[in-house]
Amino acid sequence: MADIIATNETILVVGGGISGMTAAIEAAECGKQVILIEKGPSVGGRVSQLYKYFPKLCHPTCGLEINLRRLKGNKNVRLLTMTEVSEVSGEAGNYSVTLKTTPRYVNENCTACGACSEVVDAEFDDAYNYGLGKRKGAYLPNKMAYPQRYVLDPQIIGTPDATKAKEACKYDAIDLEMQEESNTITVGAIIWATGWQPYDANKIQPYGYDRIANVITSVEFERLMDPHGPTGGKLLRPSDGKEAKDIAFIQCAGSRDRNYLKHCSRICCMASLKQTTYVRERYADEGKATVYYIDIRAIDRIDDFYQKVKADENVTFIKSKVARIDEDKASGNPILHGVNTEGYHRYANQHDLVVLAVGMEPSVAQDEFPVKVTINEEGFIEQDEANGAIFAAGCSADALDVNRAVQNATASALRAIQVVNRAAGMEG
Amino acid sequence: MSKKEYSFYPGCSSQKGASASNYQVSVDSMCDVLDIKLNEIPDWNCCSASIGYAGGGVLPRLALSARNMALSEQAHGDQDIVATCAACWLATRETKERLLHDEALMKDTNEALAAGGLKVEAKQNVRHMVEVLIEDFGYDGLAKNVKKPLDGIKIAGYVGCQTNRPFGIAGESFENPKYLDKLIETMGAEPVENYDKKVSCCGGALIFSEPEKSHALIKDIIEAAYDGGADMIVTPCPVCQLNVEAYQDQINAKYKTKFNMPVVYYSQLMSVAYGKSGKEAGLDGQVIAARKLEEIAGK
Amino acid sequence: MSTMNQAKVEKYRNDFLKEVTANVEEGEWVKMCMQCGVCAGSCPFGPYWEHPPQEIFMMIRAGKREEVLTSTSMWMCTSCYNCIARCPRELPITHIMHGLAHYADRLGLAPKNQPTRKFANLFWNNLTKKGRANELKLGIALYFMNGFIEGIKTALKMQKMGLNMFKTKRLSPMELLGGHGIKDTGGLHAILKKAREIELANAEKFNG
Amino acid sequence: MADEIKIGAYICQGCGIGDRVDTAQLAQVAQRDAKASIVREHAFLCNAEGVKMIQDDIDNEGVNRVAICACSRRAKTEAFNFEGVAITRGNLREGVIWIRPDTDEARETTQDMADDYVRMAVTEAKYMTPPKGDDNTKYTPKVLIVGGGVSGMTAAVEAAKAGYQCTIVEKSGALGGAAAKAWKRIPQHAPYADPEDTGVAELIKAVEESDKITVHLNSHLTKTSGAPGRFSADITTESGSTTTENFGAIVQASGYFEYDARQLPELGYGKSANVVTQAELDAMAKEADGGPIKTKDGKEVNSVAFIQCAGQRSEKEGHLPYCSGHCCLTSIKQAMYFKDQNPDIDTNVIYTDLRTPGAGGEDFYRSGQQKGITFTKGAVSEVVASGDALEVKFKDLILDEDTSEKVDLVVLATGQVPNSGVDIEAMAAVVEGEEDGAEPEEPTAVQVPVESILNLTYRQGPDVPHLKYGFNDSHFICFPYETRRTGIYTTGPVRRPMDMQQAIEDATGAAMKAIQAIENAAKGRAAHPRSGDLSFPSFRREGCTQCKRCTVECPFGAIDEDEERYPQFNEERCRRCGTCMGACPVRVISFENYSVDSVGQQLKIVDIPDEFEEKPRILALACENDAYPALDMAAMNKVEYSAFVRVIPVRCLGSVNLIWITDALNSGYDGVVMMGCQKGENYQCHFVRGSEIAHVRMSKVDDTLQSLSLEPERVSVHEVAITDIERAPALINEMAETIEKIGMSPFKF
Repeated sequence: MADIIATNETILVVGGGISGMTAAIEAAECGKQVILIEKGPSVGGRVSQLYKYFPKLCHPTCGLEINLRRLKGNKNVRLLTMTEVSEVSGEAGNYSVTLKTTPRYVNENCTACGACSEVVDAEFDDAYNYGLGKRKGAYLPNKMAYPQRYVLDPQIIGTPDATKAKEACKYDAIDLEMQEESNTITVGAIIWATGWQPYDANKIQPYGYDRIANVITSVEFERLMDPHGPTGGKLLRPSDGKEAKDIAFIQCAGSRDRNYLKHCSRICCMASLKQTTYVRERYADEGKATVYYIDIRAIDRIDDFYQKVKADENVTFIKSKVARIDEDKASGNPILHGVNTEGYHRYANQHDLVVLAVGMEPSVAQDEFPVKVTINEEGFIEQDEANGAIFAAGCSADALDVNRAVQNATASALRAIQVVNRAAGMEG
Repeated sequence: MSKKEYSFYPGCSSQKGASASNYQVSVDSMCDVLDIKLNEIPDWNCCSASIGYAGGGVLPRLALSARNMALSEQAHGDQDIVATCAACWLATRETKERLLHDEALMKDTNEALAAGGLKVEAKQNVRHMVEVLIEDFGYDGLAKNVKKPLDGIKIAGYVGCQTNRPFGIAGESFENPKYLDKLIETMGAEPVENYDKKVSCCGGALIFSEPEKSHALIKDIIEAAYDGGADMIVTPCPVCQLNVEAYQDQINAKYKTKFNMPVVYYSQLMSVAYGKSGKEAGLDGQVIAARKLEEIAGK
Repeated sequence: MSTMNQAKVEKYRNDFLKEVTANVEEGEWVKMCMQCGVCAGSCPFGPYWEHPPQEIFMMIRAGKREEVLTSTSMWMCTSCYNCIARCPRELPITHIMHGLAHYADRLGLAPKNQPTRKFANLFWNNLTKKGRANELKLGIALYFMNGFIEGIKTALKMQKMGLNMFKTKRLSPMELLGGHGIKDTGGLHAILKKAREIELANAEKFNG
Repeated sequence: MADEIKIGAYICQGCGIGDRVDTAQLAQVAQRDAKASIVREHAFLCNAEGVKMIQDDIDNEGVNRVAICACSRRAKTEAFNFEGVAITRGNLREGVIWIRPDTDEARETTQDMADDYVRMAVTEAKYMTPPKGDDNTKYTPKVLIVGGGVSGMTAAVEAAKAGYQCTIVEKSGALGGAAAKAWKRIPQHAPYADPEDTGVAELIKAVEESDKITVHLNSHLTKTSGAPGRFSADITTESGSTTTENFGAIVQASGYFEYDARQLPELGYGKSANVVTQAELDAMAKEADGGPIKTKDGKEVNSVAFIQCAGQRSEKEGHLPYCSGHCCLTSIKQAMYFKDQNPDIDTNVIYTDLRTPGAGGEDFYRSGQQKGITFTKGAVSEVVASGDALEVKFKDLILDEDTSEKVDLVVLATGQVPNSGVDIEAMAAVVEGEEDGAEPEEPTAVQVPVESILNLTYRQGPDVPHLKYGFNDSHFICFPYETRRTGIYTTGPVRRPMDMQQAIEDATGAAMKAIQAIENAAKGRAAHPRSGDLSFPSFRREGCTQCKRCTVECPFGAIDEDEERYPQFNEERCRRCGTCMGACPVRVISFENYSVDSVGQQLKIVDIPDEFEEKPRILALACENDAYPALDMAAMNKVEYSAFVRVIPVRCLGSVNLIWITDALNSGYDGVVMMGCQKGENYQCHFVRGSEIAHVRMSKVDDTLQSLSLEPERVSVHEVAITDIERAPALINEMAETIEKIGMSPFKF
């Protein structure tokens, strides 16, 4: 990768989710030189794992398609996948950044024909589907993956599978000798857009995610509904593969809770409201949803979506933080215990499936951040002069929905442009 | 391994002729094997458990535990305080935490203690015996002393409340702590998987004032153990032990059940596995005889 | 109305939240509740609570002094600490319940015949007398806390259990004749007396 | 175009194409049928060697049209990215071999399919010209900002920091907007515990000190015309003097109106002076400046109730159906005004859902509780004056009882009403209604005196179209800055209810988009979603019948009318969707790289076997952003579909000209399937109404079918999503089955 060209007029964007892609593309479409790095093998991030967006119920892959086309067509952006920042030094307008690239074992000759995948035997949990399904040891991360290039799982390197994959490739695209690379580049500004991860539901012990098969997370639920998902879009519950028609949504699973994440993750209320519509879409009148909540946070003009869902007779709202879940051993149905605090009504409700609306945990590595920036208790990067020309974008900055994350990323692109324009003598 | 010494707070129920006296017998046997020396806090007093609140206010209650800590500091200040009773441990540890957390409270407490000529710093660790076993010996260390593995016994590990919440054992979750299961396994017995009522409440001290309500809880605890195929229940808490074991007759009478489930302490399991006799393991103190343990102990 | 109750009513007028904050153990946490109800759902004695903790907190804010302090609810606490473990706002709910119970009792508002109220007082008196709990005396006192006839009935019901305990040497008749106790009861009593004084003084000092 | 057209056709044999079809035959077809000048086969076209082969032909052989017959146009785009030539793609992999079974029976139809895609790719190349770009572009690095509140000032300061000139036009006599009237703001930094300085003074200072920012106070826009890169604006002062300036882009930060609380008499507003709105309370706090807040009659407030969602989140007439987003945090802030001054003041916030999102929100909520603010989940029914005090009657939703509270002061959390100017679509509907003789519909939304903000000279109306409830928000989740007026970006509460912190973020992003519009306009590049496209509509004036369909249907209002009432294209306003091309009944509008011919000739070159061969032909026109990728992904999943279909990607279903359908049917196609995206309120179409318009237009196809005596089932229009990887192929198969049922078209020659 000796051909990375970067100067103090270059903007480095860390993270290829929707925020990072947006920041990179918006800056590039202003004529700026951008290096976009992504830790994983393809861009798209969390939104590429969603079935639909709220409140429009449109598909995230639609916007992704547009962004990919913008990215593919723009020569100002250089995309480096499987790459992370290992070191940063310097100051605004002149940073020296060391990038670490892990081997993909597949080079740009790959045509995505899939021959390698066909011959490889080893299977691993599919991270794209949050482990709900398996993928081969040679794989395309997903159908929309860009770069559209296969990846060899490092776990098959040194096994006969790796050799088989190499032999199956007619295009000399598999390079088993690929090594980790390190490159140090100069950039003027850095946009940090490493996004978020779903809060680890295992930690929310009262809900038995680790013990009860039919307790799943909201992000997993998205995968179950998605035609690209492990069930081909069928709402089959884990315990017995039966269709789940009566579904409970538990809000603030990990959010607004001093035991877990103390912040409100903002997106979960709308996400669950959206998911209630999936249930109705699949099963019409047979589909039932119950939302257990503390406050429904359908903020600003999209409150009308909440009003619409609330008007649906098959969707029930219970103001309650569910106390605990246990399992009806015979049916596998989770039983939710708690109290509806609007008037004090105790319940022990059985549902086919429970969806935990898990919180948004920033992926900003608080202790390992490569350079000193201001990170708040919640783990988000604060806007601070002291951060120099390191600007957070999207969910590195706050718990944001897609719309606000993109807004924030667009703003961050301008902040970075201000710095590189100054470096370029365009002043300001 | 050299002898380990702790400042020991036995608590009221462990005294001779008290409800958990057999617990103390087994703890002594277990410590003997593990080469643990328990140095009793001189003139320790009751912690007031979790039921002293009506009569005592906050400060009088905390003062009780503070007095024990003060006495421990005087006698063996360089040792950790260890309690075998869940309520004793909880009250003492809670007092320590609150005193260290709140300067004003520390001042007030010392003012009160001064009336009895005492002074507390609350710097000693306050630990439950289970913590000592897990942290200072480790499962492997505990396994080394097993002479008679408890083969063929299936045991429901009933953790209960107060060794579990609000402090709990480090690294364990409130809802599904695994340490008791691991201890059972370490002694060669088989733990009941996913024991549903592992951390359910037995009614605690309210067994006395609200017996009916408590019996309903206990019934579920025993029933779940039977459902899991358990031969006996094991617990780290004297209140749990007493409540779950001693009221089975009454529960049977009320619910037409036929419960006859032995309830033992972890230390009894260990004593037997370590080759101690049934008497040394306090098995003669069982209201419901733990036959399978007795058999192994008798071999 | 007890004098103490009278004094408190006058001091705090309608501000029950403030009264609780000043006088009840961990009472300053009441305002932090966000009405999620996880405590209510977590309590093993939940169904027996007329008002679950979270509702009590709301009632305190709404100034329902009489209703709260005369309630049997907080006497239902088994000290299992589930509510504390699960509360998203880290409210020490168990302690607040104990604190409310204690305060209600001191004011003379707690229901006279609430069994846990009686037992808890018996327990305290039992343990403070000699510094250690005397299980037998406590047990007997317990049987008779609702009067002599009730006591005989309860004792009969509990007879087998008691016998079992005697048999296994886990209840000693020796306890009746003195039994266990600490040496320095004088010191202990002085400490407890002083602690009580400081506590009352603190409540008086509190302002806002 | 002076250049001679020279087409190079390149046929890839890789990824199994060479195994599955006879590429020599494809080469022959390219040369013989489609008249490619150079035809080459390659075993692995996308590798360095294959790419070099093509580049060599461009460099040495004068090839200026490249037809790549290999994989989908969505694959290997970086490899096949040649400068200065027109590139087309024949989709032999995802379009042919991956969707057909590898069997002997299928061999012939698979080959037919591949043959046609090669013909089509070469033909498309023939009718394409590499876009040269607009000659009339201008570089005007200057942003016009309408509104001098926090959003407007932020946009100006941020754009200026990047080196651009800015002009702020502010209606009132001072900068600062609504925020200037507030005492403090919701905290923007950890620990999010206390209200903080509004920062407005600092912002005004930054504006005033910048040598790049000009401010016009007491001014508004009386006329705005032009396009990105060359906007011209008349800035008129109150006294009537006008200056005209040129700008590259516009940021509209026209803010909001306070909801008129007089519409809430049940909450006592207007009846008691001690019922105030949040804005009024902030003014009172500013007046008190840290001292005791006093009622109008000078009494110190000892108790205050905040009523959330006053006139909001309600379907009642005159109420706002939405949540204004900031009011929960604002009430906490204001309750802190009281508590910080005197902790003994009772403050009760009565809410139904407390909304304090994000990292800071929950901290601020807890801080409020810590300070002793009481929060009550309740529904307020009435506020009545009772003696000196006010009585707030409400249902306590937790205690489940009707109750009331006496307070000195009531604060109503009323909402934001966008100051978004004229609702041009409602206006158009009224005009249309009048023309139809129908009664104009009663507007039900809250009415605010409507004056145009921008006074655009655009044919479609003077302001940016509203999205919902009067807000100018983007319709798109992924693209929050999309307005339907290129180069004009709305920001702040005019586009969505928001607080100050959000407005600052939003305005910074809007400034970014304005700068981008300036840079793109200067190079003649299209804005999102076809960013970078250098083509623009060309128009053959002599053929035009002045039907005005293009000017009406353009989703972006890019087309005006000239003095002679001919359409006047404003290239830099155009998004290159082709809706105008689809609309034009006389086919005088086209793009260099996308035209009536570039598609029309493709469908004509497809080989139509005669009736007896029993090989029907289906034309599928698929939206390039949703349906086409769905078909690609279906192919990746090896979903089979009919070999009789020929799929042509279109920019938007709105660009589909009826002539293509007529031509297809006339030339013997047996069926036509059109796949656009979702229409209706939650439309998916990134060109807004393309799919909608296509559905309307195609409802008129029936006439054509009737005149040809063809069954109506032969043409179908569908809404297809990008996730329809099963359904999109199924729709094609459905048409194949239909044809099997109703028989072949009689129009085979």
